Parts: sequence; C-alpha cells; structure tokens
Amino acid sequence: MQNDAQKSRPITAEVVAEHGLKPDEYERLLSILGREPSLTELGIFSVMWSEHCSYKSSRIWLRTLPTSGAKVIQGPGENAGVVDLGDGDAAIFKMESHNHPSFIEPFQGAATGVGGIMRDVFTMGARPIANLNALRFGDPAHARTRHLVAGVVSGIGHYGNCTGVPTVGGETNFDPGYNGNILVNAMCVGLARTDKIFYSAAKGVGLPVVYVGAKTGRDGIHGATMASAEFDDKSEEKRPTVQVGDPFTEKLLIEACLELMASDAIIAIQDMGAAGLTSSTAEMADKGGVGIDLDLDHVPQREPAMTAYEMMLSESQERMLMILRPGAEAAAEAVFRKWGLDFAVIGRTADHGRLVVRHKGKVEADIPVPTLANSAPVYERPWVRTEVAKPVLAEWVPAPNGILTALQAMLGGPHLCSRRWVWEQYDHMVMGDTVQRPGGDAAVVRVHGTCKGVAVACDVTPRYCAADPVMGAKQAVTEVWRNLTAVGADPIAITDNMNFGNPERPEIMGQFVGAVEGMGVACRALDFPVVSGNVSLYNETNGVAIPPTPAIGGVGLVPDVGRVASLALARTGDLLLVIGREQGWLGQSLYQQHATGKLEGAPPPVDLAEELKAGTLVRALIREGTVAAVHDVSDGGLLVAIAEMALAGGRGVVLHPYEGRLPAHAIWFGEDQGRYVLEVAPDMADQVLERARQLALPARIVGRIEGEALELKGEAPLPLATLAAAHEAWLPGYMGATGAV
Amino acid sequence: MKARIKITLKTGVLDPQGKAIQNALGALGFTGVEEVRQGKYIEIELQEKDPASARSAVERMCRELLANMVIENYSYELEPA
Amino acid sequence: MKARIKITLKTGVLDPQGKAIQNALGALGFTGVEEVRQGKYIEIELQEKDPASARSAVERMCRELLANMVIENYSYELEPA
Amino acid sequence: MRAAVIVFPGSNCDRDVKVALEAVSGRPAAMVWHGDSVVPPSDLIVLPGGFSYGDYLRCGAMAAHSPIMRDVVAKARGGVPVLGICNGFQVLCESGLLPGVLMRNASLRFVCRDVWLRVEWTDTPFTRLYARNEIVRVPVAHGDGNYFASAEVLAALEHEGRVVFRYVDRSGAPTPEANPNGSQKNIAGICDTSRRIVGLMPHPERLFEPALGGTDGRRFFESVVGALAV
Ligand SMILES: Nc1ncnc2c1ncn2[C@@H]1O[C@H](COP(=O)(O)OP(=O)(O)O)[C@@H](O)[C@H]1O
Ligand SMILES: [Mg+2]
Repeated sequence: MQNDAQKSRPITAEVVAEHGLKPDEYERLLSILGREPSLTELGIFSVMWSEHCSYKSSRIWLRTLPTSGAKVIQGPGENAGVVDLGDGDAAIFKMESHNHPSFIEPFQGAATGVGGIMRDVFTMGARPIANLNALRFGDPAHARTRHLVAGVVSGIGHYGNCTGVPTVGGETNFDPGYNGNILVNAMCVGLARTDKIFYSAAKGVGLPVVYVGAKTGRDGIHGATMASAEFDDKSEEKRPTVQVGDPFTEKLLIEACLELMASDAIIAIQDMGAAGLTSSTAEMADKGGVGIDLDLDHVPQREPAMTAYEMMLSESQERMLMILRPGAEAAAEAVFRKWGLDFAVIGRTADHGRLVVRHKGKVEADIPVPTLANSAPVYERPWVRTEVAKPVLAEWVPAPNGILTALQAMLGGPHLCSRRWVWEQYDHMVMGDTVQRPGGDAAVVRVHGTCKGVAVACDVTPRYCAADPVMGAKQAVTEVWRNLTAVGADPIAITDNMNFGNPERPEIMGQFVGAVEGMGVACRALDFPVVSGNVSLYNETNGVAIPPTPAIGGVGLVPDVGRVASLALARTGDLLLVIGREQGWLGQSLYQQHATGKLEGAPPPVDLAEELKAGTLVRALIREGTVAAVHDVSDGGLLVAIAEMALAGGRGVVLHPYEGRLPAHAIWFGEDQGRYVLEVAPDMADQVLERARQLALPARIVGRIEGEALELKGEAPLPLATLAAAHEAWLPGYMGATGAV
Repeated sequence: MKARIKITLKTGVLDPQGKAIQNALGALGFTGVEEVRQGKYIEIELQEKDPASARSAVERMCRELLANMVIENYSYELEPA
Repeated sequence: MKARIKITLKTGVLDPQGKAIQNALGALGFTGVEEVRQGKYIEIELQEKDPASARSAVERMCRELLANMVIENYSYELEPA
Repeated sequence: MRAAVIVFPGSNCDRDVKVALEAVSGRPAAMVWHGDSVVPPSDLIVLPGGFSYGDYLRCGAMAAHSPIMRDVVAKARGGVPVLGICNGFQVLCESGLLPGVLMRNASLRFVCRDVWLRVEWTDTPFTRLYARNEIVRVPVAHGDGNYFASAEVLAALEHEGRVVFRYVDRSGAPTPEANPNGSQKNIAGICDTSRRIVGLMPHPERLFEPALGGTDGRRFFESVVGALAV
C-alpha cells in the first residue's frame, strides 16, 4: 500500500514550501510517517497542521481559559459550544472568522463565512435562530474601504436572508489599522433540545460514512493554509482559491439535517469546513477512536477528472459528513433526495485506526488517525508583554467649544454614526421571534413557542486592546456582559474570535497572551465561561499588523420577553440616572481622538467587582419594571449614551449641568466603565438612588426627559431632528450608491 | 459606439443559478439539458466614435467594475451605434 | 448543441441595475456613457444534435421559463457543441 | 377555516404565516409540499415569503412552475382565496394569477424595515376589518419588491380599485421617500378582478402580536379568518 502512496509527484523542497510547511515541520512529518508522504498525504498534513486547523501557536494559551460552568453542556472541542437554557432547551453557538477570503472577494468571502458558521451550529442539532457579524474595515478614506463594506454587507445579507435566519446584531468599525486586513467575524446561535444534541465522534466499527449536501469542486483548495499565510502584494494571485456559496443549498441542508436528526439514524455528524473532507474525517475518526476507509470514487463531483488530492483538500461549501446507524442509509437518503441534495456512502469506519483513502482502486493516503489528528506541532512562541502607557489626565485633553457641538460632530462621524444602513440590509425579523431588533445593546430572540428569550451581543474595543491587551480583553468580555444585562438578560457564556497579526513576532504573540489573560480574568470573575471560539492569526500585510482584536460574542437568557428593557426613552417627565463610578477617563476615548486627533494613554480600567454589583442591580430593576429604559455607557461616554437613548425614543432631555471638580467634558465624554443610564419615574428615583447607595455604587440624576432637543445650560439646545439627521446621514452618505452593481 | 458585453463565470466556479435553472428545466420536462451557466449581458452606449479608444475604455470598465475578475471573465463586441 | 441566450429588458422598462452601473461608471471617471442596460446571458448545453428541434426547444425554454415576456425579450444563437 | 400554506424549497416565512393563521383561527394550517400535485381541500391558500429556489433567475419564476402550482391556479380560478406574501406575491405574478412583475429594488439593496401602508380597499377578504384609507405599520424585507406593469395594466389596476395597499408616509402621503423599493405608484399590494387573490410585499405576519413590536398586521388574518369562517 505504501508503495502506491508514494507513486506520485516527487516531494521537493519547493513542493513542501508551497504547502506552507516549514522545513522543520516537514522533518517532523517524515519521522512521524517513517517514510516520504505521497502528494495527497502532504496536502492532508499541510491543512491539518495549518495554524487555522491546528491552533499550533494559540493552543497552550487557550487552555488557560475558563470553559466550564453550571450551565455549560459542551465547551470548546466540538463544532460549537452548548449551554443550558432550562426546560430542556439549549443554545448552541460559535463565532468564526473569514477575514482573508473577505478581503480578496468581499461578497463571496463574507457570504461563505456566514454559511460556515451556521453549519457548525446546525451540525450539532440546533436550528439557527440568530446571526451576528463583527466587521472591521480600514480608514473610510482608504481607496478600497467603500468597496469592501459594500461587498461584505451584501454578502452577509445575501446568505443570511436567503437561509431565513435573522441577522440581529454585530459591530462595524473603521480604523486605518485594518486597511490591509479587514476582519469579518460571523457568529451564529442555534436552539436545540438538550436530549437531541449531536456530536462528531464516529463511535463504532463498520459504520457507513456518508457525504451529503453539495457536490465537490475545486473550490478554495488550500483555503485553510491561505488563511494562515501572511499577505504580500502578490496575494492577488491567491484569488482563484475563493469559494462561492449557495445559501439556497444551505437552507435545504438545514432542513434535511434537522429532519433526519429527528430520527435516530445519525451516530455522528460534522460539517466539512476548512480543510473539508480531510479535517472532518480525521476529527470524527479520532474522536471515535476508529479508522476510516474512504473511497473517493463515490464522492459527488462537480468537475471532471478531480484527483484525490483535490477532493481531500477541496473547500466546496454546503457539505456535511455523517456516520449512520447501519441500515439507516435508505431512510436517510430519502430525506436528502426529497430536499434535492446529494447523498453518497463514501466509506466505512474500521478498526485499523488509520485513514485509508482510495481513488480509482489506488491507495492515495494511508495515515494513522491519532497521528493525523494530534501530531500537529504545538508552539510556545516567544512573546513580550505590551508596554502600557500612563493614564492621561482629563485636564490634558482640551475642552470643546461647546459640549453639544462636539456631541453632534461625534455622533455624525464614522465611529458613532447609526449602523442602520448595514442592518436594514439584513432580514432581522424572519422566523417571527425577534423581540429586540438591531440598534440596541443586545438583540433578543424569543425561544419559539415560549416566553423565554435569548439575548445576544458581540463586542470588542480594539483601541483599548492595542493600548493594553490585558485590560482591553477584560473590557471586551465585560462590555458584552453589560450589553446582555442592559436588556434584562442573565449572561450565560461567550464565544470568541481572536484576530491578531503574525504570532512569530514576539510583540504580536505578547498581545495574544495578554488578551487571553484579560479574557480569563473577566470570564472567571463574571462566571461567564468560554464555550467556543476561533483564532485568526497572520492578519498582517507587509509587516503591518491589525490592532489586536479579540472579538467576544455573548449569549444570555431572558426569563420573560415581556420584561426586557430597550434604550428608547419612553415617558416625558421621567428622570435619567447614571449609576457607576465616574472619573472622567479620557485616555483612548473617542473624545480624545475627536479633540486631539490622537489616541493616547491607558484605556479605562475595569472593576469587575463593581460591574457585578451594578449589573445585578440593573437586572433586578428591569425585571421589577422599575426602569423604563436602559443603556450601558461605552464608546463616547455618558452624553453619547443619553443621546442614543433620546434618538431611539424620539424624546428630548434637559441635562443637569455637572458641578463637580472634574472638567465637564471629561464627565460628558469620559469612557469610565461599569456604568448604565436608567430611565425612572420621578417618584421612584430616590428609591433607586438609595438601592445603589446601599451597594456603595455611585449614582446620580443626570437629566429629565422633556421636549424635542438636548438642552444643556449655557448652550444652544440641540434639536433631536438635527442630531438624528447627522447621526443617520454619515454611512449612507459615505456609501452612496456603491455596492449596488 | 455600442458595446455588447458578456460576463461569464470562470470555468470551475460554482454556478448555483445555472444549476437551479437546469433543475427547473428538467422539471418542466426538457430532457437532455447537460449544463446551464448563467452570466450577465450588458449593453453600453458610448459617445466615443473611435473604435480603438472605445475598446480601451470598455476594457477598463470590465476590469474595474463590470466583471468580478476573481470569479468572472468578460468578452465584448463593439459596433457603431 | 450549445445555445447562447441573451435576455434583455424591453425598451421602456426601467432598469435599476443599468442605471446604477451608469452612475458607478461616471463615478469612476468614465465620461460619455450615454446608456447602460443590464440583461442576462445564459449558456445551455443540449444533447440534441438536430438544429431544428434544438431551436424549438430553446424557444420554449425562453418563453416558459427563462424570460418574463412582460418585461423581457430574448434572442439566441445555436452552434454545434 | 382550513388554510393551506405552500412550502417551496427555499420558502422561509412558511412557519411565520402558519403561526399567525393558527393563532387567529385556532385551527391547524396544512403545510403543502411544492412537489405534490394537489392542494388538500382548503378555504384559503397561502404562498409564503422566502427565497423559493434561491430566487435564482427571477424571484418566483421557478416556483411558479413547480408541480403544485397547477392545482393552486386551478383552485384560485375556482374561487379559493389565495394570498401571496413577499416571495408569494412574486410567485403570483410569475404564474399569471396577478399582473405585473416585481423587479430589483431601485436602491439595488435588500431592505428590511417597518413601512407605513395605506389600506386602499376594504372589500377583499384580507382587509375587511381595516378602515378605508387607514394607515398601518407593517415590515418589508425584500430585495425585489419594485412593482412594474405596463401603463395599460396600471391604469386598469387603479381604475378597477385593485391597488389594495400603497406605501405612504406617516401622514398618509404616497411620497417617493415612503417608497422602499421604487414601485410604480407606490404599489405595495394588489388583487385580481375577483378580489379574492391578493399579493403584497409587506409581511403582516411579522407584526401581529405586541411582543414583536406591533399588532397592525393582526387584523389582516382576522379579516380572512372571519370572512371564511365556515
Ligand atoms: N479562541 C478560542 N477560545 C475557545 N475555544 C476556541 C478558540 N478557538 C478555537 N476554539 C475551539 O477549538 C475548536 C476548533 O475550532 P475551529 O477549527 O474554529 O472549529 P471548526 O473546525 O468547527 O471550524 C472549536 O471547538 C472551537 O470552539
Ligand atoms: Mg466545524
């Protein structure tokens, strides 16, 4: 057999290099196999050992994250994480990047990113109920930005809308740091019954290995290795690896899989993601402790004359691999045929513990499964801690000519403008359970047929992470927790998408290590474990890395969707309270950037003990119905939060002038953490202030809902209509008619 | 002059539309349909009278906007309007 | 045989895509673009060898599915595969 | 009332409309597969929203030719009320049960948001419980809702009072700003000459209970359930 395996194109140093294997890694491969690999085997190892699939640079650090908790049913290690929603309901979710493909072909790159993450979720038995996407683009002034925004947004909409899964949230940022490497992180949340969760372990010998979904073509061959390769100016040449997605087939695949899952035909199932057939067979066989005999002659093929190498490495979309109960083939095939999908038995599990790949009667690969699945190198890369600058004193940041003028300028700019242009291109209501739509702190999707809701949000503030990865990551986890809290949800767990530059550079590795550390601290303190995630490294072009971007996606439970809070101001005459400590922190704030054109100093510190106290109080107030509106304070600070509430509710606010010792602009625009703005009826205000005081939480009244403008003593009133126009105008104005073609 | 431009998917690139049309034709009872590929057809009226400069303009339009060179090819004919 | 089918919008039917392309071309600095119309281009591989029957099949495909006669016209060429 | 909801491959609002119908009628709605050749005896046939056949070629074109549609057309001609929402409206036009076609949105972008509609006529089974010229809030979610028909057809629609819903601003004026897709005459929904076949782009099933943020869509279903209560 091995002779067969060796009969193919000679493995030269060039061939090895083409496959992204370092010389020492190839040496390792030779000693593991005890012979020279066939070309197909080399391809198989190159994808399994790629950063994307092997996590060789990040693995040792990810292990330090807290991944268990009372509500965790499945942590990292499966296609997605699973948490308990009570009453036999489970939420299954994960976030994953499609950064490089989206930079090369924004529409298809983003679309297939959405498709991929949905498969990770429904492969576990969940019906997808919510999609989110965290997007980072370059400087709006950069030549390619507009084109990338248009393509990515329409690609995400195209895929999510067609599959009929509401896209309910996300983030859209602009920063020159992403000029050469945009980030497209897609998150999907699904619902399953706790007794109907499907895993990927191929347990049992002699079982049929079944291929379902779309046919295999030469799509994205080496996509997995490409996703782990640094860009250079020749990247354009990598273009042919871009895959095209077919959301129509995905929709059929969702329905067919869920229909079959209602029976007991499936023993194990897993999507064919990056490194398609290779990683799905290797991972399933390894987890099941079995071998697999594959006969590629039976693989449904879209193109003539495909080789074993191409079939094993193809990243054609909308494909799944299943291990069936013997005898269930016919029933299963009927389901997939009904939905117009391919179905083929392409192999059997075996007791020989090897992955044996045959094509046209010839053995193309023969590799011990444990070796294939677990022999990837694990690196403890050298790293240096990021130097953190000293805090910036509020006094050092100049005051604006007018507080309200500055507010209007900031809300009318790229960092704080309305994202409506983006989310109106996403169907965020399909499935009829969207209780809180995009635009708030977190979206809420009802658990179909119940009064429970799932709250979802994703967040990270890269400028904080760049200044201090530890604090920045802590802040990201905490802000997600706060966003879930602000709608009245109990935060349960997170998924993450760690986007960084080249880990072979100690300062980049240092950012990663710091971020994991900060995440871990916050997750432990908030009892907010990590149940799934994804790492994207080498986001770097010509030696310029992106800002460290540990995107965090969180899921929470709303016991009663009748008792959620939104940020829209509800009643004229009500008072606005801010709770949480105020120290006028302007370092790394959007106001600092607005006023000085620079981002300097340390980011605002996070006090996890105070976060817990504030969050618990806010949640209680929402459930009692004591507060009519809630919004957490984040980018842009207190005044921006109040303005967003006013705009959402179409109600003006008379602001109480600040008379403390700090500069007023630091109070209005400082980005101190751990704060919420609450709308309460006048007769309830004292009670709420008192309850905060009992918890030693600072709290004060900052304004009264009245009229149709923001009013601040000594300044001309800012009409809401004016502010709304500025807030809504920037993005549509910037995009114009582009993306239309 | 008038440019008649055809934008087609590169061979090997998945064409979900073509596949769907092929299935629909089959369902309608058309037999022997072996492959369907869908592309775009674009007609452009140009003031330009000179064939050479019209040609170079159309070339650039295709590369810069009309065709997605990652997955599509283009071809065109020019004729006096 | 192989059929190359062009589906175009009837004159008088507004063409948002064409308009958008025209604007985009303008934005890209292309001058003298008087009109842009976008249609579909469909290639179909037929087993049928006989031109006459291929022709009548393609005619029916166009009328029954490929073109919406309310707003679209079609034209095609047939050639031996 | 016995309602049948046709399920095409790629339909994705079939469950939503089923939920609305059942909540209002208290009777199960039958889900009918596109590959079947007969619609079970029903008092109402609904073509739901979604992306039938991926919306490839033209929205609704392939669905209009699926096996079940022959019987849908037959039953419609035989007097069974038929409702097409969003993609269902596109299917009705492609199948010839309603005139005109729904083209790509003028913005060329998919649009999902609440719009204001003016209920122009209340003599259809679906609008009985609205007041004539009432302004209601209902969501749209489509990329191809740009209604187009020949001048003659448009004239006939207006003259015969077959424009059932129009996009308007909050005050009821059919302005260009209030039109989410560039439809001629701000047309959001129409009916056939019998007034029993109605197609509209907006999704009444998406705003029919307070938890979803509004109830203006509810009377749409109460109307038809009442009209067909047998
Ligand atoms: N940053 C992270 N934090 C926690 N878990 C992670 C992280 N990155 C990856 N994982 C987990 O490692 C496993 C492999 O990740 P990935 O290769 O992205 O999954 P898939 O192969 O299904 O796309 C998954 O279970 C994922 O949840
Ligand atoms: Mg997976």
